Amino acid sequence: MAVNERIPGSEYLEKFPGGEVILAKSQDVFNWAKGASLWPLTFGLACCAIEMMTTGASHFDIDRFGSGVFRASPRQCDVMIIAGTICVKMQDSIKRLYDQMPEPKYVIAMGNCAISGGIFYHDSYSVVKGAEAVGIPVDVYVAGCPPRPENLLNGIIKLQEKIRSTKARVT
Amino acid sequence: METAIVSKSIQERFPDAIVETKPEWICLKKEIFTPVLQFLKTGHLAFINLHCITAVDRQGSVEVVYHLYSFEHKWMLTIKVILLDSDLTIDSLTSLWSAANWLEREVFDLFGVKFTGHPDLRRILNPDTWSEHPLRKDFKRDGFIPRPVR
Amino acid sequence: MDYEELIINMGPQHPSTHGVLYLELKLDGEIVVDCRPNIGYLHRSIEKIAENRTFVQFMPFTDRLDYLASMNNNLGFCLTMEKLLQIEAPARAQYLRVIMAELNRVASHLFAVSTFAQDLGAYATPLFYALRDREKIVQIFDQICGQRLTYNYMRIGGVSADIPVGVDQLIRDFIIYERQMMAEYDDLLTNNVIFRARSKMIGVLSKESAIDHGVTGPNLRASGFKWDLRKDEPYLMYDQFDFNVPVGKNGDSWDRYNVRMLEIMESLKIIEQALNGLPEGDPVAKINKAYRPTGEIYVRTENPRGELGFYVVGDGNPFPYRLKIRAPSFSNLSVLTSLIRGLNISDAVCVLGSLDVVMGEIDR
Amino acid sequence: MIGFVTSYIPLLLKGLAVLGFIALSAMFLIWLERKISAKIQNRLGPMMTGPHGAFQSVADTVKLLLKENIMPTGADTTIWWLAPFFVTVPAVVAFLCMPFGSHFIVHDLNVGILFICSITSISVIGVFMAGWGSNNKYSLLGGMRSAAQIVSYEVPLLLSVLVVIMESGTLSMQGIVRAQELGWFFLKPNVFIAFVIYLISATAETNRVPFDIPEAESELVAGYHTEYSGMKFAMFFVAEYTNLFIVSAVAATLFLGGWLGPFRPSMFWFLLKAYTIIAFLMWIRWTLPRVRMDQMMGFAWKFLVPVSLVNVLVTGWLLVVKG
Repeated sequence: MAVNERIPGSEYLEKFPGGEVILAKSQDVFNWAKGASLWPLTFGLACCAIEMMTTGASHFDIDRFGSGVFRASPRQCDVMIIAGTICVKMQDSIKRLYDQMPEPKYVIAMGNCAISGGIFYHDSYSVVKGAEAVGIPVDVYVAGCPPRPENLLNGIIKLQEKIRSTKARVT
Repeated sequence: METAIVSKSIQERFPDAIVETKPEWICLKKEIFTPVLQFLKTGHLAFINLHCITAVDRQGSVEVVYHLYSFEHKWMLTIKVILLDSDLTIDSLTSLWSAANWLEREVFDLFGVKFTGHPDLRRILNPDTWSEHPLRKDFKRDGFIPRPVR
Repeated sequence: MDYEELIINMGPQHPSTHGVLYLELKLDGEIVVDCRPNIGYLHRSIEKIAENRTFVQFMPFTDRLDYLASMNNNLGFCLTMEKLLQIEAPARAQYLRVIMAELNRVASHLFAVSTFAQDLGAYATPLFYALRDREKIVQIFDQICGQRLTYNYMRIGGVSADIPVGVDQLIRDFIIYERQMMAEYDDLLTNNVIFRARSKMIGVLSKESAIDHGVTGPNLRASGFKWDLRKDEPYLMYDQFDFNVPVGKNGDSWDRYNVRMLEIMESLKIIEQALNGLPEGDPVAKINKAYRPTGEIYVRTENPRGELGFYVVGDGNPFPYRLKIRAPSFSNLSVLTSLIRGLNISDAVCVLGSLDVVMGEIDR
Repeated sequence: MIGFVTSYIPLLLKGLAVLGFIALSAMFLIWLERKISAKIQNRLGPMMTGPHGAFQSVADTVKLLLKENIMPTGADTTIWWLAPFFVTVPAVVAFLCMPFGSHFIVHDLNVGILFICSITSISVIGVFMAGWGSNNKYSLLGGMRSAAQIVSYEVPLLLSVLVVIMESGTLSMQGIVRAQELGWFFLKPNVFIAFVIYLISATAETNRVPFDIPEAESELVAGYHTEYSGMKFAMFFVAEYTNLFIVSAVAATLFLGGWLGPFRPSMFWFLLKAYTIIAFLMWIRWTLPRVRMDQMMGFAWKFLVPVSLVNVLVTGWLLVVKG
């Protein structure tokens, strides 16, 4: 799963009294930081890309949630918003982009096409039926064709809550 | 400006070029196809704009359809050529209009019609590794889910 | 001293390729020696789907072709089918169609102009100004047909719903508002020295080469050829409105930008006249599900990006036997290679931005 | 021996204070940039992290710390690994002789302004190393572009600084500030021209629009730092904003009279002037489009350099005539 991480050096934790408490506090700060600054990858495929840009624009302003910094290079991004139809010719580029992103990375599947192929599910020979079919673990699904900008903002909030509630596996 | 006038002027120059003339379109023979279009473009009819090339799979033969437009006479002409499934080749029009380059590549990609003389005939929309031609009526491919018709 | 060119992939995911377009650029230093555009990364096989959908069911797919001008796509498909089936839409519906199509043209040009400015490096500010104005149009459409981008508003023989009360006043306010806002773009972009320096005489497209490549729409008019379907082959009732067709002088990127800006002002004029002349009556289409046309037809309409053509072949079944969509951006993009040979990368990006292509209708 | 060691303690403490200031100012500038760009585009900017997004930069930095560090295959490891340090360290060391206030200066070298200009031009090596090391065509192009740009804008920058040195007669920063007690330098016409030239070449030095060609968003994806992720990218980010502060602080000191101000806390005036120049540069960043490579070079060599040379000549003649 894309979200759980293993904390390096967490095996020494039990030796310190109250280790659990210290970790919990620092984990909250890390999760808050990861959630508060989700830098999306500029990755528009089709009609949903226009709604993603409108979300980034002044009226809906995704920057209020700290994720207004649209980085073009996958190296500096945290969340990949797959906005649009995934086609056969495009799928391995998407997979390569996902692999190029540094680790705590999340994926938002925006629009019905990214979730399940949408209205191009039947009779289409060149559409991949959703992001899962490409082999990318998706964290938040934003339904709609195209989803309204408020819906995408809600998706970002859901992702932030999901990050905040993740318990790092202390194993 | 009627199709009849166009077919009459073609008839004068190329007597046996026309297979059939309909009010909407003219069907030409495949053999002497390029000289007729050369005349249409450079002649007094001035069809200088190749608007669109497409094809229709008639299960046994493929109809390649050309839409030419003349700005002077403000008239859209439709020209058809019937190709039997046995030899799906026709000579390319890239020498006359550069617009034909991409349009012919698309027809090749979706129908398998080979355009002789095309500078760079490869698939334009589908991945190059494919062998099937999707818009043929007998198109089968795994992962292609037809809609259950009620 | 032999040297080997640097091949750079402006790949499917690139901030300035307006969607998923993959340009293989062969560079000599910064100069583009050769460019091979690869398309098909958004090929959704709409024409194959069309062969298994009835004519009424196909309407939502036309929205997703040129997703910045869905109303114009709807209009194109409606006119094609009405001509094939010899149906006449009521007068009020025709007026509403003109208003919607022109409003969507304004929205699409605003988007095109500002992404062009973004490609020249004015990061985000002109884009957000244009999106702020476009937001007002999108909200008007939202009230009329409940959708922000893919409207599915027009039906064969009319429109799906009448205009709600008070929305025409909203449109009039928008026209007044937009005329003031256009002055803002002039000093932000049109008269900006750097903007002119970056786009004047870059990617000059001659009239002959444009016609030869099948380029249509604002890109053709920018090259000095006065050709607009709404004026030269009037459909709907465009001949009753008076508006002029802006034409560029030397066909460079700046002219393509300027023609779009002037066209926005013309469209506002058309909307105003159409609103004033809106007749009474019931515009809603009487949908007869069992349309079974025979024969074939090819109809073209003037989209914001060029001439959109629908070629429909019916053989008596409820599904079309063949439905070909002639996309304006497809031919507009084919001229890119000849334009950017010899320019450096920044100008190649500028020319691509000025051609204003949408991948949805190129790849269909 | 002890004397030798203890004499370094105050310097060490001042250094730490300046380091703290740099870290805080870089974070504040990142937040300020997002807020100013939001204001220009009439939107809100970061709001959710603290009042008006106050802790947004803290969240960004902590997140960048937690990111995975990816080394691209085939990258020239040592060069790639060293590049961020070559960019950040000169930016930090340049604060050695920055006159924050009448007594707030780490060490007032008598070659202050020469030291700052030479140190900040080392960062171009770091940018070029990043471009070459990341084994990525876009970074290579970005690196080469930045080398050409900074070299061609170094000349007008130094010539405009030369004018101020001729006016004040000393290289030491405090000396320059004290020489402006009679009247700020930029009131003089010839020094005002130098001020304008300085601002233009300063935007080019710090790779900001309209000269942000090395990291051109729309052409080279992300320019020379395409391949950097996590903390290395954060170092580039911090170095960029620290350079911005240095350039504005030097402009404030040389042309706007540094910490000179009507009432006592001299540091307040210095920061006020520096931040007004920063706000001006940010305002330019979010309105103007980008200049093309050859236009930028042509503008530097064909216009800025001749004008600044003539300016130096005129200043020299004025000084000789006026005595």
